[in-house]
Amino acid sequence: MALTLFGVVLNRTGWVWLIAGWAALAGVAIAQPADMQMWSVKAQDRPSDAGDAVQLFWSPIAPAAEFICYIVQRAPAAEGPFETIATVVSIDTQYVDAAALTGDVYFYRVAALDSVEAGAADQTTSPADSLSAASPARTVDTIYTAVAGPVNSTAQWFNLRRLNQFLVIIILSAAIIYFISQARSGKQLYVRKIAGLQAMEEAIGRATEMGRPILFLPGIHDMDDVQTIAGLTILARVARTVAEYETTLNVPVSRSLVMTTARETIKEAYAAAGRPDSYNDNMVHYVTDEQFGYVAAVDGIMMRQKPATCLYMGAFFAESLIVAETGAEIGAIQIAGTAQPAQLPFFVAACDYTLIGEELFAASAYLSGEPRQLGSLKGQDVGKVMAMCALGLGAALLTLHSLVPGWPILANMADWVGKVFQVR
Amino acid sequence: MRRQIPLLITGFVGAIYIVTFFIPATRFVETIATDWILIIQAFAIWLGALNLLKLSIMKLSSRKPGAGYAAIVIVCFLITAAAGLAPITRGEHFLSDHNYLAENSTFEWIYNSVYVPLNATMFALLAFFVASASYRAFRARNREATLLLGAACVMMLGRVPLGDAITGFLPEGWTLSAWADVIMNFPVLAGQRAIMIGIALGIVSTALRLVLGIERSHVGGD
Amino acid sequence: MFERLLALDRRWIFLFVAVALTIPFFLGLSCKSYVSPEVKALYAALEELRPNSKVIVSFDYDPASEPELNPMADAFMKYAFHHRLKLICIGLWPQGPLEVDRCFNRVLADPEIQKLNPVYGVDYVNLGFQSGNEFAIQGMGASIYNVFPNDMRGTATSQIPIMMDVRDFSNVDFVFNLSAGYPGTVEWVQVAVDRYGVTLGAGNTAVQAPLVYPYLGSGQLKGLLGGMKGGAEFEALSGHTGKATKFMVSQTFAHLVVILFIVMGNVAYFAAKRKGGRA
Amino acid sequence: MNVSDWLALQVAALLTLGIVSFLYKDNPIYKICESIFLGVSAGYWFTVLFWENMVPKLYENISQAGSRPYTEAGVPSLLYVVALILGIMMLLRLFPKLGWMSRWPLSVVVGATAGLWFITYMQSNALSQLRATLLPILDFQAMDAATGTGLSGWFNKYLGNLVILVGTSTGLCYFYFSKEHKGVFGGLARVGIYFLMVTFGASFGYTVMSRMSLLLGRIDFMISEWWPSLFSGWS
Repeated sequence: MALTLFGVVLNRTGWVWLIAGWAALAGVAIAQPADMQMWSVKAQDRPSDAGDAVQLFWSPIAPAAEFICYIVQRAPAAEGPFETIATVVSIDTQYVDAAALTGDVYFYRVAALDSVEAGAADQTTSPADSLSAASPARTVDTIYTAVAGPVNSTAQWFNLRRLNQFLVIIILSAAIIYFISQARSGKQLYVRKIAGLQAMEEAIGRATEMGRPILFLPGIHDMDDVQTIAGLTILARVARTVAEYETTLNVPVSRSLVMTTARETIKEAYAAAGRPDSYNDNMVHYVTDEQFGYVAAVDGIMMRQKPATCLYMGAFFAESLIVAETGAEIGAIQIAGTAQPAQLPFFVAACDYTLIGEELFAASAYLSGEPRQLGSLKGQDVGKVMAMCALGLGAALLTLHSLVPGWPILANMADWVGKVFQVR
Repeated sequence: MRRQIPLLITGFVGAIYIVTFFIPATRFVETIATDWILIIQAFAIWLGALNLLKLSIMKLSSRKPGAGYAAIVIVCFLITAAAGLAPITRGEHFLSDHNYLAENSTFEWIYNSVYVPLNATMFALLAFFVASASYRAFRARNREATLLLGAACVMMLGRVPLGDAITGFLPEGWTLSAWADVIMNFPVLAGQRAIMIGIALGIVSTALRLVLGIERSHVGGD
Repeated sequence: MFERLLALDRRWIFLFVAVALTIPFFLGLSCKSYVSPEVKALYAALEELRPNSKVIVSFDYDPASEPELNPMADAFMKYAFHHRLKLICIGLWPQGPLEVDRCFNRVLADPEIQKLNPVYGVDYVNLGFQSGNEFAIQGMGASIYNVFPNDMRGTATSQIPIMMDVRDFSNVDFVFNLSAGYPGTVEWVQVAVDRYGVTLGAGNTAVQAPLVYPYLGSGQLKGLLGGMKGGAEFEALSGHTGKATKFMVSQTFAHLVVILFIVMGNVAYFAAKRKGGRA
Repeated sequence: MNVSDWLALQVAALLTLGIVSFLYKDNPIYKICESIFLGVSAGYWFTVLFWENMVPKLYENISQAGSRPYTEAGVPSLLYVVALILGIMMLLRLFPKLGWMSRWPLSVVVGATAGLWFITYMQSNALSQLRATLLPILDFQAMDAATGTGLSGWFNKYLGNLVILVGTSTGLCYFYFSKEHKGVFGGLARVGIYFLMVTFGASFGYTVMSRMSLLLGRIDFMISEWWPSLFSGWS
């Protein structure tokens, strides 16, 4: 099944980027700290960081006694005065000394304690630990490791472990920029039919036959939300169709900036449909900024005017429930579109058709034909093609590997695909 | 000029966060930028509060029908702010005592007795709206909606003890709550992952357009 | 007949819901709760922490999410005090510091906890709020002292005993995030886990829980408590039973009401459809 | 219970009932409670930001710039003056004619958010999720090592990987806009929409759970905290 998916999804736009992607992604070796013998500490500069940090690894003390606690000590010279910088109580025996300054030289050693007690170990200057003071006093023996050093923390110029992410991002960005420039140069980019838009055309036709108004809500967010912009793009197409059919359109909004933009959009649509005179400003009217006040007013409008078609395109939140319920009560056809994950279930259950998440933005790109939106949409599709191929390839390799564990090449090929998406 | 410089700033600051991710040595620049963002975001929240105050004052002076409510907004704002800023003079010198939550401070009293009930009850109303919407709006009108409502009912029953009581006849570990767990950890996880990857690619392309200055809407562009 | 039932005024439904949810408070029912894998995973991750481990608890919610997240916060804090974990409490929502303070008051009123006499500044601390959403977490990766210069009582963070060797995320053993939206678990995974390698557990409101399940699957999130049910399960596991367990009976009644309404609504819809009219 | 706590309970109960009155009709009492909420929350934010951000970060850093030239993270204290200027420019948005200056700090925030999200959403929401979905359809080696009992255990052992693989890839097919939903690809997209419907069903159930818990919290407050206080009075 995975192989057919792998084959079907390759189409003429995707495969060019695909080949370039895989060829560029050479394997990335990840450095592992060397192993350690007996009870000793190893200090090294933390790799791939901006300096100011020394990493310390030590092997756990022989009998992992109850409440074992390690005291990390640092000194400017091998025999110099050791000053405790941390009391570490953690199962993975390591510590990062983030107070080390770039360029200075340090020496480290670690002491193992049976249990932390107020004033137990002599040099310990770590704070009196009141909570464990409540625990019973225990005999204390302090075993120090050999001194590790000299070590100084330096800043690296390129974080090698993130090379794979760097390449993936370069490929995706190149694809997006390529398609935006293609769209700008006027090349026709193919976007599939969005089922929701067909449903909208029929719904507007139905309202015209019944001679009842159409209600459009652009969501309760302001113009800075990309969902509101997509909603107004769809409003432009609705206004064009409505202008031709001469049906009444009602757009109550909850932001003044959205009101002015919506009015301009509808005026342009009416002019484009050749009916500039039948446009009037109070098609779009401001209600209130407050969420529940807005929904109470919209409810009133719906009950009074009984619109045949209700369209909700934009950012909706908890008030979507009340609006969808009133729409069902007056028997209107309801079509919604939002990218809010929490509201999608209610729209899908209550409305006749719903544009789900990205479909709202795809519809806006499809309708506006605007180069930036179209180019990004195609660029994102390249990303999806790469993702689907990686899944198909990974699944195929890993299944074969688990079927035939003997073959080494299958193992490290699957491991290599995994490294491409390694995150660290 | 008013539009060019903000675009350059957006591109430059965006580039900082991308470059420092790959070149750790430059991370100090990112620390400074992050510090500035914390302060600018703080002023942005202040802007929200002061903007509400400005709107209320304008509504109050314009004698429109909602003027009374605007007066309440202003009075409550001043009372809360006064209670909160009381420690200014309390310390030995100006602004030395920061603790606006000292024992039985009026600020905490206002939070407990006014802010908590209002905020909590406003969202509690949604329970009523969900119930009435379930009764009147949620219909299994097509295959997708039927699948949705079916999964929702299994989830609602599976996540309360009643689910196991009803399906008690099934062996241990196979009752309704196990079904709910399996639905969450396999199909829902896969569906959410598909949505998450789709949204991530969308955000990456929008962010790229902003950083490269292709997108201008945030500076009032075309 | 069904049309009349459907045309019922919305306010009758509200009344029915209010009554249906108030009755269970007077019934002394209690019930055994089934513990799901995500909660067991979180509990296992906590059991691995040794005493005196440093744990950052981030209160990213407001009073509207208190009924779901307070029981988790109380149970987690009691668990932490009993296992001698050091609690560094912060809030990325403006209401954060108050929620931390209210949680301290509730937990420290419990005589069992008072027996352990936890000391402010050594065993638990409230560093308050910082604006900037995910940039606050980003800043903590560089220096916690810089993002939270002082705690709620005005003492400089670098002088507080519990914060002595906690300069950034490298020496933090566990982060527990109580989240109700943005900024929340998504941002903690994106910045703290994937960039600074933090071990993260989370407690979410039920609305947000499904959105973070993919992070559970990919191991970025060690465990998850979803909604009041997650809180009740964690209370059962940790033994500090509280309000979440008490509410499970009422929650059952509430779910029954909604399922009943959905079924009735659809029965009326299909009955009307068979008669040809549109319901 | 002292008198201030008792009074707090009465005020809280009054406001709770004021908001609930919206269920009956959108009435003046609800609007008053609404205005109180807006005023108190704005005052609250103003105070918290003042004490948690302005005083420690701006006032103390700038006023002590002489004695402490560098902050804990090594950031020169005088740089905070630049941050203060940017902050004040943000506040100028309140005055229409100076509003354009607020575009500078706004573009700093927009740029930073774009830069950070460009990395974090790619790293955590795309790459990590794909990395976690690279699974064999059926892992014969780890068959017996699968954990869990009952239905979960059975899924971990047999069907789990296949469901996640099919769900994620067909979900992506549904959100693929460069190919018509016809033929084999149409079938894949249809399977994808079914997975999405189960996902929406689960979040529908969880959202109902969440909303009901909120109402239970308020009913619990009214019954077990406010109601007894009416009779016990204050000491």
